[in-house]
Amino acid sequence: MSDAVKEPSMLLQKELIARNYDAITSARETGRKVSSTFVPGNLNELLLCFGIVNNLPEINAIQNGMRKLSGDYIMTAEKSGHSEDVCTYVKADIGMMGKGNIAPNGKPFPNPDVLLLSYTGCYTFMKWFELLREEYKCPTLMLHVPYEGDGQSTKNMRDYIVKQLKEVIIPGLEEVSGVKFDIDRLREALRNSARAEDDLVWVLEQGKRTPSPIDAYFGGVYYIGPIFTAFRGTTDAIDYYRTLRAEVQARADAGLGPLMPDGTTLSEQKYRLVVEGPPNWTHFREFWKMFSDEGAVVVASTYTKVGGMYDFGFRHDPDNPLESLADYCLGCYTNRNLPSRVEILTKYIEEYQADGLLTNSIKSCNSFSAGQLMMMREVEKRTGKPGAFIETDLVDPRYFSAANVKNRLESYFQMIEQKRRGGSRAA
Amino acid sequence: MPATTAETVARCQTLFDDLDFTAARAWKEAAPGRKVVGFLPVYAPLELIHAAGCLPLGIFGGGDRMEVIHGDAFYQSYICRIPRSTVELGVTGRLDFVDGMIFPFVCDVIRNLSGMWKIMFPQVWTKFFDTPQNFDPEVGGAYYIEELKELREGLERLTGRPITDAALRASILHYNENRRLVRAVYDFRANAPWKAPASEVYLLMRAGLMMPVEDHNGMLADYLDAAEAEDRPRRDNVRIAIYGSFCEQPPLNLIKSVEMAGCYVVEDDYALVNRFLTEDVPVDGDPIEALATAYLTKSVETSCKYVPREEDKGRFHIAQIRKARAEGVIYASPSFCDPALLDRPMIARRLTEAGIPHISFKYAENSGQMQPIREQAGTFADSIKLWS
Amino acid sequence: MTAIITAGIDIGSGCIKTVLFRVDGETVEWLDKDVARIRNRDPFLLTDETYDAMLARQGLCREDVAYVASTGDAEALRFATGHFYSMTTHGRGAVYLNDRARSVLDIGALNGRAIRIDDSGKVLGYRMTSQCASGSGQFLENIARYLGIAQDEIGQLSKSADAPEKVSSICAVLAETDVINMVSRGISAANILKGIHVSMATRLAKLLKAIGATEGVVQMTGGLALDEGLVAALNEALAAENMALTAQSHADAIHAGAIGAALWGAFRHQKLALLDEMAA
Amino acid sequence: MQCFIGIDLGSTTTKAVVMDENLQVLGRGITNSRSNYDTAAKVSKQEAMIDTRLTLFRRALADVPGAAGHVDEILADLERNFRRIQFLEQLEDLEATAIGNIRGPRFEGREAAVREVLEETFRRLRDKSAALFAPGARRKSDFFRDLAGADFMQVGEAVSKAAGLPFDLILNLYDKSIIEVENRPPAGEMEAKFLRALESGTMEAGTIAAPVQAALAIPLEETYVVGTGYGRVRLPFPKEHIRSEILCHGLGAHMMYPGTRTVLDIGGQDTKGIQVDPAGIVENFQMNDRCAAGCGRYLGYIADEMNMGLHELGPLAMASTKQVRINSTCTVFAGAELRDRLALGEKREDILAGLHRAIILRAMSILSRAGGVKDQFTFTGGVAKNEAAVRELRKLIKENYGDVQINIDPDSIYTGALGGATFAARAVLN
Ligand SMILES: Nc1ncnc2c1ncn2[C@@H]1O[C@H](COP(=O)(O)OP(=O)(O)O)[C@@H](O)[C@H]1O
Ligand SMILES: Nc1ncnc2c1ncn2[C@@H]1O[C@H](COP(=O)(O)OP(=O)(O)O)[C@@H](O)[C@H]1O
Ligand code: SF4
Ligand code: SF4
Ligand code: SF4
Repeated sequence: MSDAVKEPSMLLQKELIARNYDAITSARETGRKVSSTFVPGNLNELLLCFGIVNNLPEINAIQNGMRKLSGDYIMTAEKSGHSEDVCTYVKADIGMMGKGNIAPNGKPFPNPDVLLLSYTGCYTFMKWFELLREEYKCPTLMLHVPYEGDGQSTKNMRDYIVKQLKEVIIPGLEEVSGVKFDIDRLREALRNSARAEDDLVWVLEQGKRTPSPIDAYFGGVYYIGPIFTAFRGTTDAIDYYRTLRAEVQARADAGLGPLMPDGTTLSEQKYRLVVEGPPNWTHFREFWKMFSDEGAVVVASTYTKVGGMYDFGFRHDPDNPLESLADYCLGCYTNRNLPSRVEILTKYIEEYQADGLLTNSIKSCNSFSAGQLMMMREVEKRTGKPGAFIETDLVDPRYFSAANVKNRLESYFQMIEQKRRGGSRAA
Repeated sequence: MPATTAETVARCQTLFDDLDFTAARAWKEAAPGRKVVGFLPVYAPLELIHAAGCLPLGIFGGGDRMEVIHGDAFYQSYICRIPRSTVELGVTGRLDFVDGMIFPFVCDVIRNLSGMWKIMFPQVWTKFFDTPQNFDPEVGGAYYIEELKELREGLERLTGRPITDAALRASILHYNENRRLVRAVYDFRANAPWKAPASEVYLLMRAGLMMPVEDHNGMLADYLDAAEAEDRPRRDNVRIAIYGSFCEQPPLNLIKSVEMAGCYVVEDDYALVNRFLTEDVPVDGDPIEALATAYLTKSVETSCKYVPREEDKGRFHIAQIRKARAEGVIYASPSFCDPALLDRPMIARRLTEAGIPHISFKYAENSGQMQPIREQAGTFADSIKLWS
Repeated sequence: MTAIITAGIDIGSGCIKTVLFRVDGETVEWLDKDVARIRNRDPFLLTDETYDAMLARQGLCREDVAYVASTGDAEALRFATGHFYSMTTHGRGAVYLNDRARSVLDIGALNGRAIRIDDSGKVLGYRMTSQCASGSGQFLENIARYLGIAQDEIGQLSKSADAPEKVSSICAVLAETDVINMVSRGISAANILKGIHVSMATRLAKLLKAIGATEGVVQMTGGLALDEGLVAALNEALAAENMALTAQSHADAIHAGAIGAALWGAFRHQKLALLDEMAA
Repeated sequence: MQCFIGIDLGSTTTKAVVMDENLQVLGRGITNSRSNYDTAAKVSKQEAMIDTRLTLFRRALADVPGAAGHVDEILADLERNFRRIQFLEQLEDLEATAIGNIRGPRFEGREAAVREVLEETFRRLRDKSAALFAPGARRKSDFFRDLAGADFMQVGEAVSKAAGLPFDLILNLYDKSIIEVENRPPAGEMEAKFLRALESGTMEAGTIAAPVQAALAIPLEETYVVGTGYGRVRLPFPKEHIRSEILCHGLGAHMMYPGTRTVLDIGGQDTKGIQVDPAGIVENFQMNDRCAAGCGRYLGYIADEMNMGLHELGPLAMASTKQVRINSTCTVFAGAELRDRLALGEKREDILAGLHRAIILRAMSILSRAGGVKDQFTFTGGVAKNEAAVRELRKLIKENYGDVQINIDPDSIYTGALGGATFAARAVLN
């Protein structure tokens, strides 16, 4: 996204990411240990306690998707026997390995010292690390986070997670890093997390304004960057969110919409949408433009909740460190059952005064996608607002059919428009 | 006079073909207050359902005989078939007599289906049943015991009757017997596959998921006796194991096609629930704990279970293959099945290391074209025959 | 050991291929061959017709043939002595046509298969194209007809392309629309055909990689082996992928399956005779 | 007079509808969407204009005492003659083009023989054309490609066989030339053709010549054109003249049947389920995804495979007594599936019946996805012309949604264009 216009928060984020990649790729020289772990339910604060650098394969896949490398990686993985049908994040990751494992900064990734299998909200995580484990032969620590099948967490689930943290994860990380666990360090990190989380929630909630000063989907994926990845629990994240908040505040005060990559602000907002599902990364800009060209702004999205849901009140809690980590893992968006997801979406449509629900259904991701059609119908029924359904993929460029997506989006927008005008002048 | 194999198989076929579950409905009608509890693949503790006095009913999709109309409205084209045909069964009222549904942990598709069921059929007791992926008795075991207790309480609320430990022990005994007989059928087939064709054994197993375990035990014993006594022509087929089919089941025609193309199936993971626990569950001591321990220590390796140690991956499969003296493996998995397809490269690597020939292909429960299947299975059989 | 006559019959979805061999120990003599396009006829009746015509040409009758081996969609062929599956026979046929072949690409009207073999034609591994593919011979044939190009012109035209236009759809129906779009944008037939060849070649290279073919000669078999444009595109794709493979065709490539069947038939016949002798 | 035109550039066919300021349909035109979309749009519009003239003739003849009671006959006559003139013109063009294409190494040394075969073939085709356009004759298709093509296959094969030439050679010339001919919009003023048609009519030209000429003289003004359909982005129109095909189908169905609440449209490569409100405004819709399984083209492939016309599939399927179960509606493998079944000894009509059911089952899924079927239900798109598909649909709608009024208009294929024309009229009149 080199040619895009940037605000201070974006530059800050860019720098953070670059710094983390440098820390990862220089780990062998600096003697730091490297872990791989997933975004949902990631235990970044805990890793900080052991001085372990956090490398997130999903983020690498996204980076490779945006830089148009993923298509090639996916083909490489498929050539080595992976099925066309399975999650393309996994294949992009495995394909990247096959092609030298080069990080976005151009240097090779070191092999991880530990695979921290934070198994939250997605079945594929388990297989993904089983596959990596074959390759790296490094210790693999499984943290099994039960699914909230009945719509809430239970004491049994929480105890199970805490017990795993105590008996499996913490001893495992101690062994890998050679650092003794210090709960006060963890408390400190959690305190930092909570502060950044407050600002993040404030930013996301500005989508309730008209015009909305943020785009909670295309812009949102940037807003959640630091908190979902290697920076939660750091003061860097606190700084980032403070800066971001100031920018959003300034736009809100000026009655402006979100900043677009081309430097304009989307202030003429004809349609307000809630979006369910992850975005497509290989055609991210083109996809975004299909919305902004029509004056559509996303006021709330669920993708910005995959790495943790904060807008319903949860914060990391220094006073109950392990328990709060457990609650965090349990509460990630895809770990919630479908009735809960329907409720969340309904609430968003109402509270953010949206014109409707748009589902971007991702071929790769059963965790998100299986059941989305029913969710859409249910939300339509409850809110009376129309839904629309498009299908793309995360990082497989073969599954982005621009004409198809555009056709559906246009029809959807024209439909909302026509509805607004009512029957008399339906043109 | 005991039934001939043909008679038994015909009975099973009738049960298998019946998408209205007439037999299960009749069972429920036969006495007041009876409840039927459906369960999906792969594993659910049927002993608990049985001990609650309910009929555990296997809901394994609609196969290739069902016309799916509404099911497709719930699923995108890149999701496997079993949830859509299951939804079709639901919305067409074919499951209207089912009082409870258990959705065991297999993958995110069935996981999410549990939530859909709650929304679509609010009157049905619906339980997502999560099994632990940590196999330490102190950690995963403790969690699992609580989960089993929750399941037990749920069933008790459903029936309004407590499940006593004595009842549970009795049920475990029935299922131990069932497991023993199922193993006997598998052993018999591994010895004389021409006497127990894969399609027959499959029907026998599927039928067992639709009738009381006591009846199934009788049926299995009859079949074993009859099959032993019958003489059937033996063909120059190779012996193969089929893996990858633990959830969505292939159409019966596929199983027949594989055999037609020159393969005897001597081991498989179809309808795995009745072989999920590999040994008897002890009945002395606390029965819930016994079930939990059996799951943690004496259950099969399959794609929905984490394998904690890298070196153990695929070990179970290799042992089974050796035991059944299979000459090769067909890894046949449903299209779009992440568990099977993500596991496939790992299992394949282990098979290669062990020098066991293997091939793989995908199917859907309603696949119609068997030509590519015959061709692949046939070439595989040719190659083993000509060159092994 | 006396000389025997064996026949190989390959019933495909597009054509029926029939061959006749005389085998005497190590000496193999190819007597006759035939390709019949099915075009809406009953394949089994057509097989009877062409087979009998061939025997008549050779002055033989059905009883003179020691082993009739079928392959392809011919499990139900009544007069066959035995059936071998396509990959078994294409592997053997490829080695017969080219003893340097170590892998085979069989591309027929509907399916494509990649087969890895050893020097005796033994199958070491294979892959088939998945069901849903725009890379079938049938598709190419439809497009060519739409563009007004005869089958044997495709290859030359494709080779003359200067700016191949990629076909992106995986679905043949949608790909057809893509092609219509191209024509309307004024893309030349040569560039369109080459574009289709390129996308087929990419997929085929992927298949070859999947079976672990890394070096040596890839023998093309089946009807599309006769399409030199595809062969050229494949070689370009292999080079682009840095695969040390060379794809080669053969004028009789379409017969590979039938040849393989006839030869395995002879092998099997001798083995059975041996068993009979031992039994006697 | 003012004309409001909607053009629906579909994946297989392009349709145009002309409407007057009272929102009355004046004319409809259809053509193949082959290769050149501009041409397709132009041809369909021209066809619709021809149809418009016929409507104007009808209006003019209403006042002619001598024509009373014969208007239909006169118009049918006029149209048939007109079509035949057009057909012969195109046939002539095709012949000249094909002869011009006899060059290159393929024909070396055989040019004269090939030319003779072509000339003989075309001579016989011209002779047959009289029967093709005889009163009451049932034509296989409305498109020149199909009409000329079907006969060409038959006649050409026989002629080349007699001449000892491979038919492939001749077929290839046809393939090469038809596409060129199709991309040339019919030349010549249609007025002149109408006048010639008038002369060769059976009616005494004198009584009707004057009113027809008067109607011909009415100037037709292209007041506003709206484009829609799959290829709409390729139309040479400004953005505000383009509407999504979903909206057009919704509105078109509403114009035909104001009580419509649910629309099913099965086109060449997509199937849509649309819900509309009482004003024809779209409330919800679903389309098939990337896969074109079970759409109109599927029937096209089957027809090709069976060597039949699209019009003939439905009637054959209706003759079935025992439907075969078909699970895959993959368009590409339709032929393979068909052969598979034939090989198993199933009857053609039974397989066809199964195939039709499979298509409709898929459509039912899409309808279910779009929120089910409400009263009234309107079925549109090309496949609505297929009686076997319609029969299955009726059955399944009844089973799944009870007694719902089902509307099928004989001109249902024009629904999208009708919606477009309505949008065009509204843009100017409102
Ligand atoms: N000379 C040729 N050039 C290009 N393609 C050809 C040629 N001859 C035959 N084909 C193609 O080969 C296909 C038939 O190949 P074949 O291997 O016989 O297939 P199958 O076994 O499926 O019938 C047809 O689709 C046809 O288009
Ligand atoms: N007379 C007919 N009888 C049966 N089917 C027809 C007939 N005319 C057209 N069709 C079907 O309709 C399809 C085209 O429908 P249409 O609505 O024009 O699609 P599109 O708008 O995508 O071009 C064809 O593929 C064909 O299957
Ligand atoms: S399935 Fe979904 S949640 Fe899981 S790794 Fe893939 S994209 Fe992520
Ligand atoms: S078939 Fe596979 S993907 Fe589908 S529900 Fe079963 S385990 Fe999940
Ligand atoms: S219609 Fe196209 S996308 Fe669908 S299965 Fe067939 S080839 Fe694939």
